Amino acid sequence: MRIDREAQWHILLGGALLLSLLPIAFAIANSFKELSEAYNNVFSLIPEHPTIGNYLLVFSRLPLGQITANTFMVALAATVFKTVTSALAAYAFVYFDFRGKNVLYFILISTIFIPFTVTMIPNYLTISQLGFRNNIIGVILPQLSDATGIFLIRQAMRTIPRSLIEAARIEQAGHLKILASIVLPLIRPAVVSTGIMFFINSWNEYVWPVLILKDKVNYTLPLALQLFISSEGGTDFTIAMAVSVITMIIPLVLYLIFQRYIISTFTSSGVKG
Amino acid sequence: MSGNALLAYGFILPSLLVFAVFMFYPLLYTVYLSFFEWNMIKPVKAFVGWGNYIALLQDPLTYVVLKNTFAYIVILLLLNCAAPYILAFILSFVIRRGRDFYKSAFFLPSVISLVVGSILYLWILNPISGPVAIIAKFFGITIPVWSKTQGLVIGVLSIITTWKVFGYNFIVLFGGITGVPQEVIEAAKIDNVPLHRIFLDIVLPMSSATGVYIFIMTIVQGLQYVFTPIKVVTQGGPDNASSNAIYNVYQEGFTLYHTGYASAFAIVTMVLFVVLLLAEFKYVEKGIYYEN
Amino acid sequence: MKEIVFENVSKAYGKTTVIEHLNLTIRPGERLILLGASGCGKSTTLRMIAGLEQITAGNLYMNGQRINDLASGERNVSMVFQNYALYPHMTVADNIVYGLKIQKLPKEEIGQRLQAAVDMLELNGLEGRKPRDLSGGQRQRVALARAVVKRSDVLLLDEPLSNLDAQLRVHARKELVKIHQTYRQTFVYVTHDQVEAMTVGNRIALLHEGQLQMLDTPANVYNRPANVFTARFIGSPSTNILAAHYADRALHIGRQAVRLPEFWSAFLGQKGCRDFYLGIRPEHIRLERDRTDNVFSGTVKYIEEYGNRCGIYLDIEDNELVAIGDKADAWPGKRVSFAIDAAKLHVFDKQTKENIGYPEVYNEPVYQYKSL
Amino acid sequence: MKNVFLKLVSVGVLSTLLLAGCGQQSSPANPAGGQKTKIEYWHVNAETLGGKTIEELVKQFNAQNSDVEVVARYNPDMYKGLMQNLQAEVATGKSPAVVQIGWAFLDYFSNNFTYVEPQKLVDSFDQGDKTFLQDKFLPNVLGLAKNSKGSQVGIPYSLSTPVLYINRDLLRQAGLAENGPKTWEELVVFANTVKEKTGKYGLYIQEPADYWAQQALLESNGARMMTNGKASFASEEGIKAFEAYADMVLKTKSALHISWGEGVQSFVDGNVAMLYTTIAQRANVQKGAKFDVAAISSPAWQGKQPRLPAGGCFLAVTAKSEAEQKAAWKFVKFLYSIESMAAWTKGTGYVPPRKDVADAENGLKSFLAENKMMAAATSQMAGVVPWTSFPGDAGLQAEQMLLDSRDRILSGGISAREGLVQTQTKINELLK
Repeated sequence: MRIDREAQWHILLGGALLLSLLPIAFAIANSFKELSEAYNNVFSLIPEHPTIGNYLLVFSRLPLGQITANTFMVALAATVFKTVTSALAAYAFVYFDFRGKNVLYFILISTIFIPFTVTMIPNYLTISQLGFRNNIIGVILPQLSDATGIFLIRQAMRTIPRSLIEAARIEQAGHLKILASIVLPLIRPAVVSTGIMFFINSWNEYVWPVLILKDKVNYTLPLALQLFISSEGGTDFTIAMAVSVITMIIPLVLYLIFQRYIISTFTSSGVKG
Repeated sequence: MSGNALLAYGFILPSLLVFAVFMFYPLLYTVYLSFFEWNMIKPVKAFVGWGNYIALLQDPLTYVVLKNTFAYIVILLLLNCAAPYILAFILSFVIRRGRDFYKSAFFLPSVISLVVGSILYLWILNPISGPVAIIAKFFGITIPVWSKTQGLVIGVLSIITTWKVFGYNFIVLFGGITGVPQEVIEAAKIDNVPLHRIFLDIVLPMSSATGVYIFIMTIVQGLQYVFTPIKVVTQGGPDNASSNAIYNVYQEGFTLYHTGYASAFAIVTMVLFVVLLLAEFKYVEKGIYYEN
Repeated sequence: MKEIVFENVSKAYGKTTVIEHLNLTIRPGERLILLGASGCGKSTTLRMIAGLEQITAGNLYMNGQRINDLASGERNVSMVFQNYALYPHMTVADNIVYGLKIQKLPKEEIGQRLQAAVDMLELNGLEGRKPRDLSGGQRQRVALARAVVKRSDVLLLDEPLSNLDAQLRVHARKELVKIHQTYRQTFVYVTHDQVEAMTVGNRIALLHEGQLQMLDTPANVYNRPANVFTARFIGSPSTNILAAHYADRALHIGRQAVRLPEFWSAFLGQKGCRDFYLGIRPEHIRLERDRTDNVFSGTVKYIEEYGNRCGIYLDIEDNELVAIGDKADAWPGKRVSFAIDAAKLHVFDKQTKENIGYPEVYNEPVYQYKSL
Repeated sequence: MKNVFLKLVSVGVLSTLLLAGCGQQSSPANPAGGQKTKIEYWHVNAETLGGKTIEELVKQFNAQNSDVEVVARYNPDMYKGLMQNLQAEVATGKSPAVVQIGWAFLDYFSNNFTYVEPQKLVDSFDQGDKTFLQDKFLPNVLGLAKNSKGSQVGIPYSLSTPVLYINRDLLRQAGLAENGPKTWEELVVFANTVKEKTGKYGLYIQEPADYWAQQALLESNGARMMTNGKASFASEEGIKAFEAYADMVLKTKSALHISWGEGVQSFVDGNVAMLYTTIAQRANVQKGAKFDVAAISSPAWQGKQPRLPAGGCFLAVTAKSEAEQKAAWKFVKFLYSIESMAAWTKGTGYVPPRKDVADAENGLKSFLAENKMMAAATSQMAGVVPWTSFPGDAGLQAEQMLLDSRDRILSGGISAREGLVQTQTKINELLK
């Protein structure tokens, strides 16, 4: 019976979905609990004695506006810069023929395979020498050397028939014009989804900012979290959850608003080898 | 050099500049450091030649870490490549209702920070008093102390990573799979081809370009993603059972301050990854079905 | 061979109804054409037989067994898709025998069937190629081969020729009939092309907006259209439909009137019919050079060249009428007289738009031209 | 062609502007004139561990001093994290002025970083108060911050000792004395009884990425982590103590082998009867527990004296220029005032290292009277010994080996005896 079969799938999918969404509900619920309730009834999704005390405390202890602004700027700058440079480079790799093209592409793409720990120490020294430590520029800069954008956008560009570009060349259009007015609109889903991925990754970046940022006013949101986590003094779980919720709320809300667009963008961007 | 070539380099230049400063230079510097014994602050770096590499090869810990790395790769491939692949297939061709809802919902956790996820899961999976343990207890099951159990700890840390990575991989794979025309699947259904054969014989090969991308990304980025839960949850323990190649470099470099040794280890890790890259070029660029 | 019966079948997507109370019996071993304009529900009907669409209401039977919930694979049907749906990563041979391999047929059997299909569809030498290296006609034949090797009871064809150029299509039509004569499967064939329908079909089921308009042989569909829609749909140029009025033994169109032959007047009088739609095929209108009495007259608007004949578009009492005729007789602006073949008249009820029938005398085939 | 280059350049300029725009607002505000010495104070105090107190103390100090401005910088991941940052900072040629150094890093720090001994600071900048150190600190406490070469690296600041938190409700339920065990032997019986009677766990001993609590366990049985610069913990006493611990985990399953956070969580939500961990967790335990909770002093083994490694940190001055050193000393001395010390204890739960804070009216007198749990820690100060920090550059690796062996023993991979002996041998090889 087909209907039953479909129902079975829905049960399975629903279960999987629950597993992936419950932690979020769990975080939100516990952020409104008092610590003792969280310890003793971690389970309930509706706090017995709801309190916004955790949030008030976080707001009083952190310049949250500043921190959110920092996070935004880091993510936005990284996203814009990476998307623009990736599109430019990808265009050159697809539509130009020049000596060393394949070697250069190979080298750039190979960097995807370099673990961040390889470049961590020297980059730390570089950023310090440039005077960008404890500065969000120091957080942004090393992120920019990311070849995934070049890869993804190049793959998308390869699906555009060459004849389109040739037609534009006959019209005497310059390459930047072709890139901006023909190529990018055609591969918009791939570019936008790459940008969204950049934004999300940058927003949540943790390891590197921990090394670079020192002052609360320069923090990004994921760093704010570890202000409330201490092995020795214990982690105030409910406060940590409040900060977690604050950290995820903006990407979450943005996602919920634009989910239709984001999902269709991602699915139609299709990484075509 | 022709004008066109110059122009091409002009297009690549912005990327190249950043890469030169924050990728190639540090890479070379790390190679350089790998031949020294140094702790980042000693005024003199002691040249040891291949010493770090030899020490690395002789250290039994290296093999533990590599074995763990391999275990992570296998588990991550199952959870973050195979599983989302199958899910994307089910959503594309098996079920008829609720597709859009599932797509949105499964993607949702991937916008959230992995640090947040790690802390959440540390509580949720607390084997004594977390919700999972409470439910298990209700059914008379005792959850093993995973954070201190060899083998299990890798699985659980991978699951935490999966929570974050799954959505992105899933949606990209979904995009790849939707490139397979509905009629092709219907043709197979009419021929009474079982679902698993449709997946293996038709969908997998026809979406392999996307599949290989996710496959490679799962290995390369998955191992780096796992770093966060390792650092937040276990610090590589128990007895290095959850450490992987990436974490071990961090541990050696930033906890024990064996900068030279850590550099050597990082280089070895990178070489392993590059071997994977060569495989990628061999398979992605050839023998893969392209739509065009 | 299997009989397929639709019993009050409806199909809806959400609130949109695509098929409404369809009752249709497909006889074993016949070539049934599902004909209609795009969006009429013909593909949906076909896909319901294939099990690719769920049935919203009603019953679908195959050989007496209700198959509403039977999975596609268990219906023993094969299908040729409009875009062929070949497996792009498999060779021609693999494409053809993939289903057989899944059925775990013996190797020799598979080899034999493959060879037979390859021979019949003239695919020799192409077995090792991938679909993207084939021409459109070759792909179409691979798709056919894939469908026939299965030796299923029912072969479903969803506009299988629409992606071919005109010449190939003529060839392919013959090939399809040949295949049918070889295997004698029940063919259910979806097309929007009436020529295909007429040439390939034993019977035609004409669909419009989810409703079956007519189910009959190609000749009857052409000669005895059940309703205005059918009359209009079949034939090119389309059947002229004119609002007409019967009074005083004469047929009135606007202010013009022409006397009706006796058997028509008797028939209409018997039916009590005064206002109706008149259906006249363009080929059944004859321009009159000399005769001016008891004929209609109109003005030539423009002329469409067909090569051997031409279509002459006339304006008669603000109705447009097209006649097939000789160019020499007309030019735009000319006032012409024309006669209508009384034996080829179709009369439709004004409300229901159903054919009201024909006088007794026409129940025998009428070959003689009888003008009004 | 030129057109294209122009556009390219403008793209570059635009992105640079964008980046620069981001940077502007984060540049620090300059002080309004004057010769202010700006110094950095690096600490590890998260919000749950006195982060707020640090902020208040610094604010107070800055308000009182017009010539010095202190900037407090939090370092995540405790002393290890601070050490990482310090390492990286020094690698670029800079240095904060005052840093908190965890006891385990005493030797590593003194071997690798430049610091100014406190007495030297007193001599240079505080002629009027030459005997400050001798007057205000107990010699055994001051000695905690002496490295293996005998140099006074800094002044003890945060002092913590392990105490035993008990869930009295659970103990009563198991028919045990509600005031908890006095010796480790008793504690073993308690733990096993709880397990038998209630099915819940008896004990959790903290297992962070250090060996602190285990050192207390071993040394309170007469073992010594290190003798004459060599590891010596695998003595019979040490082995006996660890065996008893491992037996609880592996044989009677009355003790938990789990990570620190999970262990504390399990105690606070009532699944474990006794929790052996630092006094610094007091606030967290008190805030979270819904049962009758108490803290008692660390037990010793029968007939032995407790030996409790000091946890927490000392303050070291790493300022480079004389002006900075002077400012640093001024700040350090402020931190050691009775009022500051009292605020520090209240905010963190650490035990004050200075002599006369506990009894002073402007100190902790009323606070201690109200917070009975603190008494468990303040009353055991006589048993405080240095937290063993293995000498030399390999010291940190030696500590890591201890952690690995702890995991191996407690997961049943190796016997306590074998594990300790092996690890001792390996560490001594490493230390050669």
